[in-house]
Amino acid sequence: MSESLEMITTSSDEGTLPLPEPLCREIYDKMLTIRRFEEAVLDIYTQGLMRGLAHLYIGQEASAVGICSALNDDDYLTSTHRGHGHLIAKGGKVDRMMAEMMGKVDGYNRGKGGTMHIADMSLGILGANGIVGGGMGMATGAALSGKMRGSGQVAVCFFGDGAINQGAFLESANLASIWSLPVLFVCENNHYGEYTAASDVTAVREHVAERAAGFDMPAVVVDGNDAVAVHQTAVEMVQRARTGEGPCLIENKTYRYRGHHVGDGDPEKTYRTQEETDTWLAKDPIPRFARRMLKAGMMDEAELESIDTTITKRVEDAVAFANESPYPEAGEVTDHVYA
Amino acid sequence: MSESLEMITTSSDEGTLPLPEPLCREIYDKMLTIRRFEEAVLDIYTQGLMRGLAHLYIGQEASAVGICSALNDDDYLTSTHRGHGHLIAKGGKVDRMMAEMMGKVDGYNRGKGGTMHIADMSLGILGANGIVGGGMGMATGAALSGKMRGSGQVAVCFFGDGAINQGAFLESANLASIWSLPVLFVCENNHYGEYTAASDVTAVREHVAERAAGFDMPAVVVDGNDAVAVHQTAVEMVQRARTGEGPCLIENKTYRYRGHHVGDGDPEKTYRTQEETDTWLAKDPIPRFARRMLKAGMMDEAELESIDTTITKRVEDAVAFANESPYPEAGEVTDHVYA
Amino acid sequence: MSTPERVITYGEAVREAIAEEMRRDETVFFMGEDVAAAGGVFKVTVGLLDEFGEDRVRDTPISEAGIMGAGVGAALTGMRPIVEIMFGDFITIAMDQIVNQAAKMCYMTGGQASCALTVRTTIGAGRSSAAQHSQSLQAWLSHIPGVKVAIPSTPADLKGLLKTAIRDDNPTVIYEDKMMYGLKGPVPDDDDYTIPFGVADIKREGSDVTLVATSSMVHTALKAAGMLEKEGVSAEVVDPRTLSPLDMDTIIRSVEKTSRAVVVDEAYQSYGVTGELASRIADEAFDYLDAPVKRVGAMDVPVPFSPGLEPETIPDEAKLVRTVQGLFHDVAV
Amino acid sequence: MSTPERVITYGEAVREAIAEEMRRDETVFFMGEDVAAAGGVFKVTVGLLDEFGEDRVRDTPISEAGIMGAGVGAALTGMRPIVEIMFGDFITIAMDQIVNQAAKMCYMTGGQASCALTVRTTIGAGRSSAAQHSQSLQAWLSHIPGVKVAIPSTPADLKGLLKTAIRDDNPTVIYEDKMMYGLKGPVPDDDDYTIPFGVADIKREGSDVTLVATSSMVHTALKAAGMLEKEGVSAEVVDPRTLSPLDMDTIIRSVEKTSRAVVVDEAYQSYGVTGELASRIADEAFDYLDAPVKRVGAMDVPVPFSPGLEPETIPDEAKLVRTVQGLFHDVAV
Ligand SMILES: Cc1ncc(C[n+]2csc(CCOP(=O)(O)OP(=O)(O)O)c2C)c(N)n1
Ligand SMILES: Cc1ncc(C[n+]2csc(CCOP(=O)(O)OP(=O)(O)O)c2C)c(N)n1
Ligand SMILES: [Mg+2]
Ligand SMILES: [Mg+2]
Repeated sequence: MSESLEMITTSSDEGTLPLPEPLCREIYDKMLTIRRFEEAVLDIYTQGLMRGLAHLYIGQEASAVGICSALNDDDYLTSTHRGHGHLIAKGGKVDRMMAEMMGKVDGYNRGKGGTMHIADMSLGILGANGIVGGGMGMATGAALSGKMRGSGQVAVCFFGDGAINQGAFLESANLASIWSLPVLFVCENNHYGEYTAASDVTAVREHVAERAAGFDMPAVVVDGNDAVAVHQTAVEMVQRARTGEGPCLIENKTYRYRGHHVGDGDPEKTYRTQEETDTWLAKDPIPRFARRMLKAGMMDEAELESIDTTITKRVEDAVAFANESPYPEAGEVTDHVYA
Repeated sequence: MSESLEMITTSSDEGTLPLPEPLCREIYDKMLTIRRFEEAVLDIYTQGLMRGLAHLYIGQEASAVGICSALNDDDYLTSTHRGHGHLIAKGGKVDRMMAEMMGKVDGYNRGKGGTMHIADMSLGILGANGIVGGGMGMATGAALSGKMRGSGQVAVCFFGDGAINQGAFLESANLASIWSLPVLFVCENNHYGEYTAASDVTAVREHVAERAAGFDMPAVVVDGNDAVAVHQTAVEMVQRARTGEGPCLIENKTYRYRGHHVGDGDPEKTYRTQEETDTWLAKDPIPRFARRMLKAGMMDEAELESIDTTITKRVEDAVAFANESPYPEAGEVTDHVYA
Repeated sequence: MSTPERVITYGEAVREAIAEEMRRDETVFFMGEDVAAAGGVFKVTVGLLDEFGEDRVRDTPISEAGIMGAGVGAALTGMRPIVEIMFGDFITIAMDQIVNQAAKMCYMTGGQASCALTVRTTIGAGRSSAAQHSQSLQAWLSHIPGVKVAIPSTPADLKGLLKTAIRDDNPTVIYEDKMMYGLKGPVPDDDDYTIPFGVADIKREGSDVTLVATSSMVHTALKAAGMLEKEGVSAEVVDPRTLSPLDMDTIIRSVEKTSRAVVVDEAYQSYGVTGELASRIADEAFDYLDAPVKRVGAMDVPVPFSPGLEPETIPDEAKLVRTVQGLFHDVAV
Repeated sequence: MSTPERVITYGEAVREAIAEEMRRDETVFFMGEDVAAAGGVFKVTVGLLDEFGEDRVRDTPISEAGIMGAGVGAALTGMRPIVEIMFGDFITIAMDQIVNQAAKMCYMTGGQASCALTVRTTIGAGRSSAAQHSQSLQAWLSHIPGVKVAIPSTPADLKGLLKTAIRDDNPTVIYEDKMMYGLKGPVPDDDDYTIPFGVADIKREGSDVTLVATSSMVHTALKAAGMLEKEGVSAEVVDPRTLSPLDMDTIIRSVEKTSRAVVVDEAYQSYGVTGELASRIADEAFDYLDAPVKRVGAMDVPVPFSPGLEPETIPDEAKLVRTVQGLFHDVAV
């Protein structure tokens, strides 16, 4: 990788935990919430309580939480088909999310959107998205809007390694750069788009982030399983964006431990190797962060366990809430076509 | 510009003319034919003999001719709204082109396409194109086809600085690169897209060619008013493509001496300065090439004049041919909707 | 008390509508290719940059999908963007952002989001612009729930509908006929003059046949009506003005009176606007019809460049008159 | 002599059609997202990679516009590409390449170019796939001259039409209903079995009403016909099979016999396929109709995710039966 591309690999595994304790606790809580939430989704899906497709975020938690912990409540975010993690990281409520998964009226979208379209406009979450690359233009527009209103808001655009091959990336990156818009393009490179390896379909020398240079935009390649590295990168880039220095591309290298969606078979028997998955499992962002908190003396094993119990309970309650919520009335079907 | 991007600026103005005389004669002939053809188009358009929009190639002749003189007859080419030069450079017949300009039945497309859609499939010319960026996918597909058939054909995709901001570029460049397709993406950077300066809407540090690196593709920035530099670059890149080494991006820096299209006013009074235009006029590719031929003793002033007379006559004949040709019969309107 | 009127062109109506709404609401802004400094390729937005500055009147790269996406994002976050797509043919590149994103955001989010995006684009053949610069693709977005579609035929309608579109909290698309930018007509001299969507306009009263016509075809229909009058046939010309929502009431009332209808629209005839309107008339006015509802659209061919061919493909008044005559003839036989 | 038949699924019909045509003609190749190694997200192209290798069965990047463009370019230069667009909703991203390029190349070049491109994509709601994975956008490309459109309802029709499409020198689009991939049916056991475009198929004979139905709605119509039979109403079910070209003769002959018609298609009803078909029936069979031609399409709403709402939006047999009953009722009154 050429230095002129101004890419740095940040890895903060060594050394002390350089973040304040309350922040670390929040990061840990959010990451574990995502993990437990996704496990519950797997569960309800397998039980037949949820229809559609469930794309789990398990394994990628440090990416969403590392980025969103650098944002303000009113900053914007666009998400993807694999969006549950982004939503929770930005503050989404697990009960209303879970109800939405099941198409219930108490869901964020009154059951009309489902897993791929959950939004919470009050938290700046402009929605998960069923179109690969579909959020890129929207994030750019949200950043433009913030800039025009002088609000200081930034927009984060999450997308996968597959989405970097959509023309929408070029057009959005170019627009954001010429207009110095406060948008962070965050590529979550989990190395596969569905069942196809990113390396087979993506022409770059080594990193997706290399594409940023062609848009006169800084890029950072980050160990996406390291919440600290992601967070620190995000803080710097958010600061940059907020002060009018424009967009950037962050590439979080990560891995999804599960298949593309629930029920599509065992990836290790088809398009990837057990060995590869094991390498990534060893870098699981959650125990990794836990170890660092333990080492820093911010927490002990007992507390880790009690946090897990609390979160697990919260997610169970969310499932119960969702189960109890009814489907929307048939008459609602024609509501909301127009505002 | 970073060296790691592997960009070189080739300028061959100094020194001797390093190409064989017959080739130089052909290059000169083609460039002057384009110039005289476009002047005639200006003329017929102004007289009201041609409808639609006429986008003149005047000033950019070295780009088309430099590239196409490195191609075989059966190589493919996709062109743009500003396509007359590309067609002539690839061997298009001026009489059938002129008839097409006027919508006549003896035109290349029986009058159905007009200036923005002229094609000569027998010469591998897949057509001018009314959609900015419209030819990028097609050129990539033609290269794929050549490669699959093992024909050794290459495809050249001409496009403007404006088109580099179409998502089609990203998708085509990526496809061509991962599949090592024999396609030359040739950006004719004439510094304006319609009435907007490329520098205002294009996020690059300095050169459009910088975008190639993000697709693991070599790029060359060339003095596009220097037919020799363009030709030499094309020869090298065609060779590369033909031997399976894949695509490249060539950026020919050039200028259109006229407006975006005939009749849209005086650019020097609105979006560009007389000073800038004068700088480029001093680099007019045709007299520049003529001077080098004179210097090399390949030609004398008298011959230059007689060549011009011949070409002027050929173009006048083309206009006469076009004028005499009838419009297609009304009944033809429903032909060719399907093959 | 009647509002004073001024005569302006269809193109000036665009400029006035945008300028008035930008003055009225600072969240309104305008972007597109060559729309600012150059004032647009059709010169209809000249002057806006001078009045409102670079922040609110933006020249964009040639990136239809990108600018439409940016429009959607801005609209979701409190702005009211107006995005110009120079030729309607280029909207093909921005369809995902309009159809999958803008049109569905309010519904998919259960009413949380609104998307006050206005898209302006052009339709219409007749300039030898050939197959990629002449299409009238209004049927596509009319098919999509969540988008509202207007197709004005006069300066007054354009101005009133565009102003309504900009104020609307939903994605709206205005199809402007590029051949009509020079067309003049009276417009009420009132900054707050708007026309509601979903209200058809009777452009000419008549009693024997209803011509339902859109955009430039309204003028073709008016010419045909003039010709028919000389033959003793009184034609009513109804302009739906918006395709979605569609004011069927006015159309049906007219057909109940005349018992005959022809629908004319400049797009490719098959699977276009005429099919929707004609099938609804044939159904909803079934008991009143004395003759089949006829459709007149463009030929189902790509628009040819040649001045010798292009006019063949576009509906004209002669064809309309023949079609109307056929309705009476058939019945008489 | 009758051709022996085998029972296969709608999905297997896809695979067989592609495999047979690839064996027959080495210029045929297939590309799309996850279509090769994984055999497609609907698993209908499993095995093709093994038989034909990576050169002819290609996994592509997620670049709908790019791969469609590459398909067009390959088709213009002697190949016969089949391009898969996984969900029909994503075709929004590739519209320029289909509509402005592929569809118009032959015409614009005055017959010089041909573009033997086959596009396969999906339609159909019913899986809680929500608004961006459930649309049935067949009306759009049916509107475009230069493209041929097929919409098969059975394994046999799918196989025969897809094979014809691959052999056709023009751009063709096959809309496959994603809910039907598991549907079984008999298919002639003949490598050269094809079905010409432009030939409708009477899926059930009847004498009282004609149900013109497309794709999965053919099965809905057949169910409705079964229910109607019990009430003494004999319904004929006509499947156009291709929307462009469209076999109106067969449809009109049926309506001349039955005097009543209902058109049913799963897409958004407004400005969709039903409008075109109904308006043509109402016109061309005007003198035979005893009741208005009715249309049944999906509700004009984005497809909702909730299992409590989605079924409301899709036409079902009960709705069809009610619509047919209305036709008789209206007339009786
Ligand atoms: C435009 C579009 N094309 C294809 C798809 C189907 N699809 C859904 S997810 C996916 C893979 C996306 O890969 P990536 O961007 O890497 O995200 P990941 O699933 O790995 O998080 C594909 C091809 C889609 N939803 N939208
Ligand atoms: C998709 C699309 N968008 C916009 C246009 C209108 N248009 C025609 S030429 C042009 C400028 C193109 O600029 P460039 O690519 O630099 O080519 P040049 O005219 O300078 O040769 C524009 C915007 C178009 N034809 N197609
Ligand atoms: Mg991925
Ligand atoms: Mg240019």
